[in-house]
Amino acid sequence: MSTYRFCVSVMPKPGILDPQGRALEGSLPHLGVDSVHEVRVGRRVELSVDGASEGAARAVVERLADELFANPLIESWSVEAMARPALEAAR
Amino acid sequence: MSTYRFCVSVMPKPGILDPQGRALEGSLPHLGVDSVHEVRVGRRVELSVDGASEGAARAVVERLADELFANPLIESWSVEAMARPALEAAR
Amino acid sequence: MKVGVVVFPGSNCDRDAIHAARLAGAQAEPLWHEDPDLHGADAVILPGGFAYGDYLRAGALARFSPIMGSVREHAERGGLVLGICNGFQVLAEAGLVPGALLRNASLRFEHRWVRLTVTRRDTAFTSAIPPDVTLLMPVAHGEGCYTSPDDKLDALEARGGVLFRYVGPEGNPNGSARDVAGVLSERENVCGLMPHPERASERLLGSDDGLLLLRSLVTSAGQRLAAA
Amino acid sequence: MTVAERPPRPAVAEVMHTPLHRALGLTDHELGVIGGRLGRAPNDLELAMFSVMWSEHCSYKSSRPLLRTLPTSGPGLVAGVGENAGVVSIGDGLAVAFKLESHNHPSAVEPFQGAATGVGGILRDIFTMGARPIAVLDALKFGDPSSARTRRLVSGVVRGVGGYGNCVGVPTVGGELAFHPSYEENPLVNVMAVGLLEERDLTRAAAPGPGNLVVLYGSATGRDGIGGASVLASATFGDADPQKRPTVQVGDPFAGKLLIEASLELIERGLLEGLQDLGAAGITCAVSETADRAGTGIRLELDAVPRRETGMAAFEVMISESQERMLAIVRPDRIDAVVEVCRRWGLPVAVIGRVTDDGDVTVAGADGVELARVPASALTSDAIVYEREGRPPARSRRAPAPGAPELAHDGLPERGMDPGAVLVSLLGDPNLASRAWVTGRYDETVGSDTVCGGAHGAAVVRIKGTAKALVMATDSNPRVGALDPYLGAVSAVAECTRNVVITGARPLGVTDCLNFGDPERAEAFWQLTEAVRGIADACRALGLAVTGGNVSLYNESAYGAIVPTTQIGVVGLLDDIGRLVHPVFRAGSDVVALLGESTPGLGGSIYADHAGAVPDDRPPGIDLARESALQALLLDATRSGLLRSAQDVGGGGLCVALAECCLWGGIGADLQVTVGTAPAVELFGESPSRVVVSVAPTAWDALRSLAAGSGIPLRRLGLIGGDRLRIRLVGEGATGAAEERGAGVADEVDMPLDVLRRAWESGLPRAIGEAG
Ligand SMILES: Nc1ncnc2c1ncn2[C@@H]1O[C@H](COP(=O)(O)OP(=O)(O)O)[C@@H](O)[C@H]1O
Ligand SMILES: [Mg+2]
Repeated sequence: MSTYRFCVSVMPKPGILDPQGRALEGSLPHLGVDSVHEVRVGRRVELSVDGASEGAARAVVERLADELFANPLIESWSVEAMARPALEAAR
Repeated sequence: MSTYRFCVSVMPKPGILDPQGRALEGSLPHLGVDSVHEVRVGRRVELSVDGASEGAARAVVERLADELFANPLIESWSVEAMARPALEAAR
Repeated sequence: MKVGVVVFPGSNCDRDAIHAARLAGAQAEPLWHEDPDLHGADAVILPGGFAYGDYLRAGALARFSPIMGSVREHAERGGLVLGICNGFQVLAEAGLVPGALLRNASLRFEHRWVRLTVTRRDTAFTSAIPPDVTLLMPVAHGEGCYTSPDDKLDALEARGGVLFRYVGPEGNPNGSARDVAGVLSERENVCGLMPHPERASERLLGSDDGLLLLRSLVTSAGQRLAAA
Repeated sequence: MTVAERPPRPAVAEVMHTPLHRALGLTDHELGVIGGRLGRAPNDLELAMFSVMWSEHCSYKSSRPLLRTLPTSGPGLVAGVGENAGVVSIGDGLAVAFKLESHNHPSAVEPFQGAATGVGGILRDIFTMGARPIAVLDALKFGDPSSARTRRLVSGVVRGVGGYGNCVGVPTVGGELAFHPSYEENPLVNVMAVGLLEERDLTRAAAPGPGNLVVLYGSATGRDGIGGASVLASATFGDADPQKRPTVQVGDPFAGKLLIEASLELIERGLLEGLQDLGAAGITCAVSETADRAGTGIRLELDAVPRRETGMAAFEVMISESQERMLAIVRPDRIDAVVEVCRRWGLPVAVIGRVTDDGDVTVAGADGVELARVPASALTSDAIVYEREGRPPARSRRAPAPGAPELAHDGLPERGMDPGAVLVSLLGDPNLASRAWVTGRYDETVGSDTVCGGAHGAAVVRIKGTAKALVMATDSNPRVGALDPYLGAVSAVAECTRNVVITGARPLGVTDCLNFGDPERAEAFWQLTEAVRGIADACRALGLAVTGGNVSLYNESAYGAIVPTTQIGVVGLLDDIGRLVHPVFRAGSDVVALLGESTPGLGGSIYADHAGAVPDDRPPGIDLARESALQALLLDATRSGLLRSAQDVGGGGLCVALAECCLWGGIGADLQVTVGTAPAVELFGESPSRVVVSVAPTAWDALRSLAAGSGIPLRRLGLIGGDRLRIRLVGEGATGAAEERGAGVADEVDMPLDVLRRAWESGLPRAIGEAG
């Protein structure tokens, strides 16, 4: 049994309105920035999973991403293994 | 002049309260999952930047991450170049 | 005595703040966020609402509005600034008051009437509040959980920078550290609080305790004006 | 309307081999009629435009003949049915705009966004009239509160309503929350909005003046909400990538707030000739309706429409339901000023066409190529209408079954039920318990005008600068509607107006939202017909006009149709806020009394759910003349300052009403109620036209003579005081009678307020699993 750390990226699906990204982009001129475009804002979830193998742990994460972290109607997700626990536990 | 796409990850600093991560973790037993711990929830911002070089473009992103995307009191950030514009234009 | 109420895109208590500031005896006018001119305002209110939709983090985008440079200069000159709810979040993001406001511990938007104790009466924001009075006001926010590292909180308390605290059975609505509801800047001329004094400025609406706070502000600004 | 409330459409794969019009939801007959209207066959783009405009949601093709039977004119009405919202004048140059609207189907699919865009949509209807939205009320219906589905829906919908309303800064001051198994798969999200305007700012949704510019401002147009029509893409363009065609609209309350401010500024400065919000059927609906209302035409330059995405097909632009957009009609010499205002508020703005005099909606593509030309009237006022057939169900509960004995008793003593225990369980019923868990998610004080919010009774919002206040309520009676859709509608109108009247306010008008099943089924259509007849009868009896409303049909799932649900909204005017009467008990030794009397029947009551009352029981009937007299009496009594409090007797009956008066006032009462052979009818029955009042002892005689003069029964119940609610039962159905039957149960309610409060406060969170 080992512990694996993953991060899940949850982003608004292409074509779905992203009000946050839009408002952010709209405020950039106030910072004197005009070279930035196509801003999209999503969520990032980092988590540690105990499992017999990385594959088994990843399967748990994928299930959670699909059922819990993302709203499949408007968001898409992807999972990445992280090198090591990036952050110390902080409950 | 080229366009580069980056993603910025913004996570709550260690030790800073992360009520979202806690709530997510708390809801896992209902899903029959008990192998997951140290859940942290943050933000992910994807953006395209026009610049003379990737370095120049990244500098803009780092400035934005530092001044805007993250609040240094409570959050830390990191920047990654993305292989290609992951999403089509969506303004 | 002139109060300027900043209107950011997404502010939604600007009209309430103007109305209440007038009840408190001030001349009150809106200030447009893209116009850096304060138009002679003796005190500035950053009102509640959802500036830029509160997207990213509450207050994060608004603090870059052109007017914020002038608000900062006004504060650096010792001018009075009051940030209410979203206005508090903008002040915190801009570093004009210490700390940060996280999502409510409940992860929900909370609207309720709360009671505040006032730790000091010797400030520009509390001078008209009678001793031993607690203030009844509504809160209405999703990100009002006041946070700061412990050592900074200690320092803040030590210098009397915690001006309002949640008390009583209504309790702390958002999980704020040490029940902090409102804080003062180091120079004590900038104040941010989550509850809404402007909505508690008429008995008809449930309380006029908030008017005491606004009257303090108006009186203090008037005195500073006379002294100048 | 906000986005289409529509029945599910066939999946793309299924329709690849069906004729295009059928895939778009049009029948062969309808295709023929379209050909007749055009004098030729429609092309694909035109077909798409017809398919969205001739949907039930836009055309009211099933309900239009029924709606014509409603009383729609009344004193002070300055805009009524046919406009985006009803508008009634309230003096001082002011007027109030209000309307109810549904967002049921989108909320079932994605509760958060569905509810949020529902609020956004009804707010647009209000400010389109030139009114500043000042209040929102949300009427929500869900299935079993303990099911996982319901919990997910409740949480999403409540977050959605709050997420939008809180952000735009319009207080959510009231509403309704009900649970009934028939809503399990098909929740109802009805939202009412109220706005205030200077009468001179009243704006019409019309496109007058050929030569005027057609201006689109607000959010850019994306592929939102065109899922149903995406068959067009597969049929025409061979591209059915579902990823590209999101059916879920995402609301942007921030953009919504900017839209409100920009629109009101444009109107106040007199820069607009007409204004129309964009909702279902998007640009197609907005241009055809505005042109048709003015008897003009509109020529659109499609490429001028600002887009959020690239590669959008013409039909996608024409029927997109992207949120937060408005269509304005502008004189050419004012366009610069209009553009300046929109820019200042950070909103994209574009001239997308011109008003013409030919009566057609013309869509021009690149280089002026004509892509579509359809008479505006063919899409709107002259859309197809059906005279559907209605048939009552074989077994209606309206009348007692032949030979059944009149109900003589109700099972309360027989079952050994202690009325105090029944009261506690009713107060904790999720249909009756405190709504604080919901209302605490809503900003109800923003605007600094809320005198009474959603905690109890009707909402009261004062009007700054005057002594006036608006009183608003929304009600429905689906349990009764399930047994008798006519009575369900009548009693909803009666209850809603009564809730407004007991504050001392005079009702200004009625808005309604009709939530029903598939009108192509004879029984569902009969229910709809009965409900409309009920609204019409009740409004006529009470002297009120229907000022506008909404129809949501096809509320069905695999488990059947929802119970017929007539949602009613009423706004009233209180001339002097100083005379506002609250529902709560105020002062010790005030006299408590009941106006009106209870009539038999426990059918449709919450008590019946708890006690499993006699299965075939009817709901109590309503006498509209009596109701009208009661309301007149209440207005008299409040005008002369007689009443210290007034509370409607509604769900849970008299005992629950009395408990609420005590709980909300924080003071007990010592009372006595005479019960006949059916004590539960008296204590927990929900017969209408009853009000609990309290008066100062010195005012008792005056109230008695007022009541006597109006023929309304008045019964003295006892006195306010203490920290318990004590209700002693006397009369035929009391002690002796119960003991004879060997039950030996308590003949009184005697409960500390604390116990009642705990039950009432914990009921909802517990039911939906949010306790603690
Ligand atoms: N049940 C109803 N009772 C009264 N009026 C109704 C009802 N349903 C719809 N209406 C009226 O029909 C018109 C069209 O309604 P709708 O298409 O929902 O308008 P909108 O697009 O402005 O929301 C409106 O004036 C509305 O008030
Ligand atoms: Mg409309």
